[in-house]
Amino acid sequence: MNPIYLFFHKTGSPPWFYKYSGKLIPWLWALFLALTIYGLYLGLFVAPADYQQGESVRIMYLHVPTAWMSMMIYGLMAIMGFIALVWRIRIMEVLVISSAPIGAAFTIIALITGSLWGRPTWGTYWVWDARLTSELVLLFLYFGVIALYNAFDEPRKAARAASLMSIVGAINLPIIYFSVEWWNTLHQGSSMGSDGPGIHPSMLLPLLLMATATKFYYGANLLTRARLCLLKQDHRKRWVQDLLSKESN
Amino acid sequence: MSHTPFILAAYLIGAVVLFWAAIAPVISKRSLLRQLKNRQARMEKSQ
Amino acid sequence: MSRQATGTAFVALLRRDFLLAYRRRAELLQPLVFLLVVVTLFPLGVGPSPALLANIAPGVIWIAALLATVLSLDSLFRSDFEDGTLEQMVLSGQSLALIALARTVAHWLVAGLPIVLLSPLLAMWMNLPDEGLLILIESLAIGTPVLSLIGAIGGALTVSLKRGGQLLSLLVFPLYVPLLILATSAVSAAVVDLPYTGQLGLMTAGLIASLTLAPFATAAALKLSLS
Amino acid sequence: MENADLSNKPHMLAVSNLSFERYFDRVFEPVSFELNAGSLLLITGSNGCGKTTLLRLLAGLLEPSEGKIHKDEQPLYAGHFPAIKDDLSVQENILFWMKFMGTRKAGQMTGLCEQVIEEIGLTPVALQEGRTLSAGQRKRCSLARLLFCDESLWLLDEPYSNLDPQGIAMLDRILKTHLNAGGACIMTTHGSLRPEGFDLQECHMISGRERYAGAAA
Repeated sequence: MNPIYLFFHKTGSPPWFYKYSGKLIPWLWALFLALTIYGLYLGLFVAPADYQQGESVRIMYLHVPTAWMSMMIYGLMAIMGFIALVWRIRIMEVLVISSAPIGAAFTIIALITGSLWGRPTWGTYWVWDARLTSELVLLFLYFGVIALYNAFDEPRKAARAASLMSIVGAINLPIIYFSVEWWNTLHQGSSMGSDGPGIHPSMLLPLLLMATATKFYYGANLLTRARLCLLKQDHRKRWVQDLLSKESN
Repeated sequence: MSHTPFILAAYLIGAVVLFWAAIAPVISKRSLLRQLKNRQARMEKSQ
Repeated sequence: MSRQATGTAFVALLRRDFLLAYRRRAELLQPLVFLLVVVTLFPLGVGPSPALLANIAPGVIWIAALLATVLSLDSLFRSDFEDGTLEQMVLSGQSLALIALARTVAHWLVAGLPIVLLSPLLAMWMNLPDEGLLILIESLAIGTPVLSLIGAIGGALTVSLKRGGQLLSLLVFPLYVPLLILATSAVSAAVVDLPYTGQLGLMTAGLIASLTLAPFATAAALKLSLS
Repeated sequence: MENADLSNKPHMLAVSNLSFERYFDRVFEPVSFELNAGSLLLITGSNGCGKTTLLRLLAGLLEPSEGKIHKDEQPLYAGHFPAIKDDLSVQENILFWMKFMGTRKAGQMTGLCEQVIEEIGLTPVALQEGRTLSAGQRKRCSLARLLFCDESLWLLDEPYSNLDPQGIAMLDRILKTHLNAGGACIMTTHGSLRPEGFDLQECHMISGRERYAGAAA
């Protein structure tokens, strides 16, 4: 067997993945917390308020990173789904399935923080603003993938169906975003441009810090959920039995 | 009209959702392990 | 094992679908009656004032067309799946994407085309100005095949599920958003004599894209549902 | 891979420690056998031991979780479902499949169709719609596929079920001509109905359902 295939084969074996991802998770959580604390400190206390919107722009440090994450995770699900479908690598299927709830969580946060951010300037909690509407459609895409996974009873088949749906969804995602953007300018004149033409340099640093922090959060949460999924699926297999006996005594 | 309540609400809700999404797998893993251990214990007793 | 040109298989499948559709004529009317019902609900709901109806006419007609198509999508592969025909088709060696395309074309001719033909009646009910009628028919003629093509992917994914119906609509509605936006804005632009060729052009691009890509996704979904 | 020498032997089909996992549990213990032209393999085993799963694996509908299948060409699979549309008559059904599968003699399609319906003994009901057929007639209709398709490897899932004595005799006749012509066949059966007068290999399948004994990783 050539080395690359061997590597995939080895990392593909559940016990190997379970052990080494377990070691990685604490570091990811630590990095996430450190970056978040530093980023929030800068964002909430050091960075200046926006000259137009005043203080409410500080919500940007949560809204923008989570919005980016919601799109990035869906794209990642499509890529992992493609690999899972073509090479039938079980770990990839588990990663696709474990990413979906995290992506949905980020989308929900992006939606809520977006409407809270707009409230002072718009006067209402919900305006059919281009970005919020696309986030809402993205949330339906996530619910579609999750519902499709739960509709099948055989886990491997369910994972492949969810992977195929995330690929189809990801291909349509940019088209949805552009058409909603275009639809918004059609009905409401120029878009509100809530985060202003140029971001003040001192606002940029906390934004980037928070963006990287959310990525570590995704990494840690994804691995935790993937390990749980593996345990649930392989509970009859020997490596889980050994794990249990090793842990209990 | 000060914006602080909105900022606080946004970060609070964000924190709650992120915290719950992170804790959910840990809790269900703990209950799964407990369940598997009981089943294994019952298996050994019955043999 | 000699496999005749896939063209004859395509034609054989289309002819069989027409025969089946003819044998079940009554069932063909259901999505169309549903279409008429949904459109008549709007004047009852928002009030009969002609100006208001004319304003929301493109959106209402298109949303009704969308709902009617999704309603008829569930049975697209279901009967073939349950009596084993789909299994034999997959094993026959004919390209599965071609089979998916044949089924989708048959579905469009049976469910999509009648919507296009009924649209003048709907336009009259919704008091759509005359300038918009031609563009409405054009947009439906371009759009309904896309509804069937993308819907076929959802239909193939949920064919092996018992309650696949609601899940199918949850899967395909987000994918219909761009089409709905373009179509309704084309008709509204035509009504106020604004240029609409851009929207129709993009819809045609969408049609060509889904015509070439969707059958392969549907084929993959069918193979997956059979496994 | 260890079974590299499978491909050069003149086998119609060669399977080495094949298995399939459903719900992360082996459906059946790994199976290995070879099948050469002109032979019939009978697969026996209790209900739920994965006979149909094995046939679907060989047909290519399922991907094996372990082991390898080496086959020369796509086999013909006649499963539980007869692939008959209820709204079409028997003749229309068979004509459709002949056109779809692209049989050689496109010219005398109807002539061949009459002959096939004659051989499976459904001439009296040829024009009746599918939904009016009994289980036995449906089974005969699904066996019609064996007559006009030219695949040399057949996968038959409990072909004798629902067949009356004449049907069983008919199937034996079709099977004999197929095997003599150099074809091969894999057949599953759970009951007492077994083909007589054939030199057949047998492969007994054991279900993989060991509940909590540590199944191999």
